[in-house]
Amino acid sequence: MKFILNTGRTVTQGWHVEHKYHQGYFEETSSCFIHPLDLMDLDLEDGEHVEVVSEWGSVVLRAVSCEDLRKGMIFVPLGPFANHIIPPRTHSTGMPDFKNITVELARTERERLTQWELMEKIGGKRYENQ
Amino acid sequence: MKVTLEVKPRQKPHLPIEAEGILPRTFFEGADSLTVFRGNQEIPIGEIFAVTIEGDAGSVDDVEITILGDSSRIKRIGEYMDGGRIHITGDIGMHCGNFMSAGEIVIDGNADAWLGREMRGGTIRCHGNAGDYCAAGYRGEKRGMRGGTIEVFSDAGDFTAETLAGGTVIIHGNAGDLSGVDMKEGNLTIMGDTSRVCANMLGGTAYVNGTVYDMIPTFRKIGQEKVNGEPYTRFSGDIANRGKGTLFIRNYKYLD
Amino acid sequence: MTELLIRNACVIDPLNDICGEVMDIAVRDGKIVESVGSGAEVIDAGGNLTMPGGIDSHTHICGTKVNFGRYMSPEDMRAGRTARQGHMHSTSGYSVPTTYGTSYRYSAMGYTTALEGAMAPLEARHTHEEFTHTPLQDMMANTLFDGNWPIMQAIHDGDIRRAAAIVGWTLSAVKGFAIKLTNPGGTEAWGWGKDVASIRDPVPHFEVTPAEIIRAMIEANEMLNLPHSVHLHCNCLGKPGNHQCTLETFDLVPNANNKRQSLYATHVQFHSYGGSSWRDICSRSEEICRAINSKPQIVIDMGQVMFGKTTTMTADGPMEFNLYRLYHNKWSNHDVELETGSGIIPVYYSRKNLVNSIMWSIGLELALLTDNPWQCILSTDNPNGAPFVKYPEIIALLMSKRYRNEVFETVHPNTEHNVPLAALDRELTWKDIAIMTRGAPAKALGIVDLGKGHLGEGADADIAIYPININETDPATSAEEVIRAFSQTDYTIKRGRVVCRQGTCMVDGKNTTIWVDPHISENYSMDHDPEFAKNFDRYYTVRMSNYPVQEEYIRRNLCIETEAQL
Amino acid sequence: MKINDVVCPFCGCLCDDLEVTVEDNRIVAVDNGCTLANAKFMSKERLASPIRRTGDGWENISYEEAIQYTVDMLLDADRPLLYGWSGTHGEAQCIGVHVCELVGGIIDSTTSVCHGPSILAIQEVGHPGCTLGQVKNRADVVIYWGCNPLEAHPRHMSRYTTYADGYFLDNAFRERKVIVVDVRETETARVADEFIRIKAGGDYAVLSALRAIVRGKGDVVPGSVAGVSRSQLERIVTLCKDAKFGAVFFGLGLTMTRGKYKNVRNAIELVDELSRHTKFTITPMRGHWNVYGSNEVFTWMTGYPYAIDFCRGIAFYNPGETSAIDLLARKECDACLIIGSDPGAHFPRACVEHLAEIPTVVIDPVPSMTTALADVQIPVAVSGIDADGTAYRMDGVPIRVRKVIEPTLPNDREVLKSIHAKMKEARGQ
Repeated sequence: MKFILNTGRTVTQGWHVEHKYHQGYFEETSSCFIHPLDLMDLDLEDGEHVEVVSEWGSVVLRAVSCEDLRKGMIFVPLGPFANHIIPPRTHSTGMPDFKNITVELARTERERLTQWELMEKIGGKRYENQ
Repeated sequence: MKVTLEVKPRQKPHLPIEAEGILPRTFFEGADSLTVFRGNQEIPIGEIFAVTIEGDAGSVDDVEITILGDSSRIKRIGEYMDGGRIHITGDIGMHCGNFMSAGEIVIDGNADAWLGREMRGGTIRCHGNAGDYCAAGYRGEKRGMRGGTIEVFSDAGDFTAETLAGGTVIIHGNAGDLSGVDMKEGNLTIMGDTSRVCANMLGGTAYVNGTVYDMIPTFRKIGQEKVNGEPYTRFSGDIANRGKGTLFIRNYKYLD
Repeated sequence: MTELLIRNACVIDPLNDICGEVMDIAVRDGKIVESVGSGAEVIDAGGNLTMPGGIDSHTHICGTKVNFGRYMSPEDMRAGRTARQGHMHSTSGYSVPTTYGTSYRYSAMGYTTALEGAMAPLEARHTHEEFTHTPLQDMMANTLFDGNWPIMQAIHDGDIRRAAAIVGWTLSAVKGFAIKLTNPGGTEAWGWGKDVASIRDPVPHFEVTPAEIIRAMIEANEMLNLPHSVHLHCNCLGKPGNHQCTLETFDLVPNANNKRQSLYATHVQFHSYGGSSWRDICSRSEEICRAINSKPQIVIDMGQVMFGKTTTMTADGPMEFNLYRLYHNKWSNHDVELETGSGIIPVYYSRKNLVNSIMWSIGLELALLTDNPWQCILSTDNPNGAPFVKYPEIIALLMSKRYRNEVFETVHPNTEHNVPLAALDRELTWKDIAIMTRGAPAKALGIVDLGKGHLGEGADADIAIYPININETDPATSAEEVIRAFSQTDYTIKRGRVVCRQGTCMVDGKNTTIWVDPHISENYSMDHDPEFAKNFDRYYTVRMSNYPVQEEYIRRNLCIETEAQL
Repeated sequence: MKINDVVCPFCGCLCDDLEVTVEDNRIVAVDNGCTLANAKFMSKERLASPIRRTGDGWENISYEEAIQYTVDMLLDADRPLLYGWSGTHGEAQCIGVHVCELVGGIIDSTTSVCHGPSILAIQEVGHPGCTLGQVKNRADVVIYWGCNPLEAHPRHMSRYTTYADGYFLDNAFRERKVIVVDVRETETARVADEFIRIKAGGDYAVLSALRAIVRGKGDVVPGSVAGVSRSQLERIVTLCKDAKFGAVFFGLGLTMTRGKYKNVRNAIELVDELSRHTKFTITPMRGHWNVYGSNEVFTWMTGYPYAIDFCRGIAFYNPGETSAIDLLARKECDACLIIGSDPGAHFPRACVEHLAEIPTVVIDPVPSMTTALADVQIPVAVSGIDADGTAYRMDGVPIRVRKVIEPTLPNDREVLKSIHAKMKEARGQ
């Protein structure tokens, strides 16, 4: 199913700006807020996993029911999960399309990667906190 | 005079080369000490190109420069060009033909963003696609391209002909979003589709042969009119900006 | 101990009554002294014109609104770019250059001291930060009090002493130098999108008139014993017929100080218009100058307009909005809570435009019709009338009737019917120019005693040596020579060091910030005034304790402590 | 010990009324702050020493080694990018510009991924703005467009708008109308007097329609624009025109959606148009603490607010070409120094991939997503907690932030100063 993806700040994401090792950061930024009726259409329960695919890649997120959104629109808090599929194209303005991106959603049984696994996938190395 | 510049392989092929010295006048006047920038290193042109010069020139218009090889990261070719000819056989980097006032640039491949920025005169033909801000202006400057002709035979990117203030722009394929935005004078023709064309326009004329998506809602519909025998809807605007521009559009859809 | 000896200097030093005498100047540790030892470094001035370093007593070069002028104008920035070289940082910009660009260009022209024309107290820290990065000039900041709520309330209550106490507290807190009034009352009215129409038009809600604010501030200024007088940008700037407002304003001014003027009226060109609309606007410079000539208590600066591109910026928000409606160019505005406003728009002054041509004429007329050059200082209200790099051209216009005529030929043909300029034959002398760019600004600002604006013993060794021999050059017939000479010194010397040599800056430099700290009795101290503190924390969005500018921002500074009669 | 009137180092509101309790040089309590402020002050996740990536992990190194690595990296690069700056104070930003100028690099701040488009718009049409106190004391109409202060600037509404009583409004909550424009019905939208929900990507069209209606040309506007009925638009215009003082605040809903800066330009031109009828102002909701300070500092130092390219000695500015995202996505830079930001978390993957490929040094107090991509990280004191300096609020008001505890690590300006000094030495200056 096609959706419009918006990303943005949330208080919880903001709280974790300096706490990126916390489980809370992982939970918040790997959440995909979605209208309850869309959840039904996708045959998903609140908290189940969903694969979000853009022209730039795909990422597994946890679906979270949310009535603030219109049907057909999802919201993912700013962070490495959303950015995994955000196109780097800026239309030569310097600013990528962090909002208003067309994506495909489908139910998945796959687990989410952690934010660190995402970084390591592209050649990074997690710093182990002592 | 025939100048051939063949791009040599580079260690860091993605680093842009800034080469505003490459234009007919430089070679007409003698390009022995011509340098270009590779990042923050100023280097002789010979490090980037194999240079061959054949024959003489009686005037700048007798100079033809041909660029061979991968020139997709070479910026500012033909900046301030005032005569002669540049033929680019592949793709070309940003800012090709900035401030050009006379002569001709032909690009066989694609052009990156800001093709013909603030152009004053002359002709640019691009046979591939043009990037964003084709025929546009500079940040903060009220007026963009003021004269000359830019013709793109495939598609053009977003903000095509932004702040156009004179001259002619023809896109044979589709143009991206907000083409002709803040246009002031001049002519813009798009043979394919575009979106939100001529938003906030003050003056000038634009034709769209295909469909305009998300048509700006503040243009006044004047009526149906035939142009070269084809039916168009004529609009005037942008009313939001006290504009007096004219649009001829084949098909359009509002975001309602 | 460092010593310097300048030989064969043809000195004009009006404050010491020296005019064209060829002499040596001795410098020790940054000060002018009677003589130096044989080991001193020697500079041969070659008989060239040597003057105290230039002082700009009204310029906009540092602070929030200046920076916004840069911020919004990348097209202006690309007009004047230089790369980093030697001691010089890279620079950008033409009408609003970067701080380094400003500092280097002023220094190349022999300027060593400047007064920033308008600083909103709430944003003072910003001005001081930019001062730090304007390394080759000593700096002062005019502090804006045109729409200050507690002051207007005090004036409304008839309590001028309280108004003075608030001024004093604020100047100390923000490390300001003088009282600036920009369209007094008008900037507060602009908080509602309105303006005041005359000096008798009350400010909405506060019910005080501009005239009351001006008079109260002149009185407060003297109570605080400030070195400078009130520095006024009159109401109704740029409006046809505004000379009436200006004349009425001048009539308010008592002769309250025997050392200097009681009112400094800035960029008076913009306030000397006759007519009733843009169609019949004309010069009223003659009436304005008649008033100035009869009132020694007033000093003005010209606010000369020169043709070309520039950026206008002033705390006068409503005026800028009017300009925006006229030009429909980009417009910025920035109102500052409880204090003042500001506006910015880029403009192009065209010689083909009648109004612009009249403005150009008026500025020159003011300088030519003011009998006493000590009362009329050279300025463009940089960058409002023109960027300061145009000063040399203005000097040439004032010194040569022939050059004036040549330029007059190129302006709008109807100009002559609207201005008296063509009939003015006066040609200013070298001494007049020295007064208008050195002596008079130093005296008007009250910084002569600090060693500014002259070359007497004990003065700061701020010296400009221009590549021109005044005995061999007739300025009346050599405008080009004059322009060339004033555009670039041979040597600019600051605090006894050569800081600029033929346009190249030789040192990193470090400026001094000059500020005032009036001592006020406990009874009038705002630090212990519960009413003031309560309202401060209630209506400002910054806590009173976070408001004062800390010492960190004025690393090298010169504090003028005054004893207030409070 | 209780310290009063402490300035918050988190968002662009720069609230300066926090009360911090310190015991044994540790912060034990923060009062008056929002939850974001608390998280920042109470954070205990700082790095204690510089670290360097080894083949399969990380090792601690000395400051001297870390600084030398940075110097060598910058001097070796042909086109280094110096990115971040919003988390640090102005004095450090100034040195950053000097460093950039000296190596011939590109300096950009997080502006380019937040309100860069707002700056591009301001450069086209200017900016009718004001300090936040003007809004607090006067505004009877407040519009939040494409922003969600309750999540991103939690105290904005209580300090400056909805709940902030001012001189001319005794009871702000009753006397002030709040309008929210968004594609989502956010928490902020729910407390508004009027909520305009527009279709994604429809901001530009709605703004144009409003401008036409303000001009009295509403007849050209179709019955519905991007999901908003013309009658609602007309009602909004009436509300605005009747206001004594209107204030628009806008956020990333305008800058990040298609059209980018042209959306913002349209919003500014709406405010220009309304200014012909009454008092109206507009203010971008600057997010990351001192991001506006980076624009101010860069502007007076270089002439441009962000995305400045010094590769050729003179400053060149062209966001879209000289901005961090474009440089990284196009692989146009060959080394990166990151300070006071976390592009690893906040940049699109393609950009982050290039960061992982090129030598990268991070100057930051805490380990972040970017740490994983870096070769070296240099921990520093936190501006506003154990480092002092200048920060600029979203409306341009400069405030000095203080130290509330004594530092055990060097601060940003000290680290940058030694980098600068070592570079000058290497260049023989």
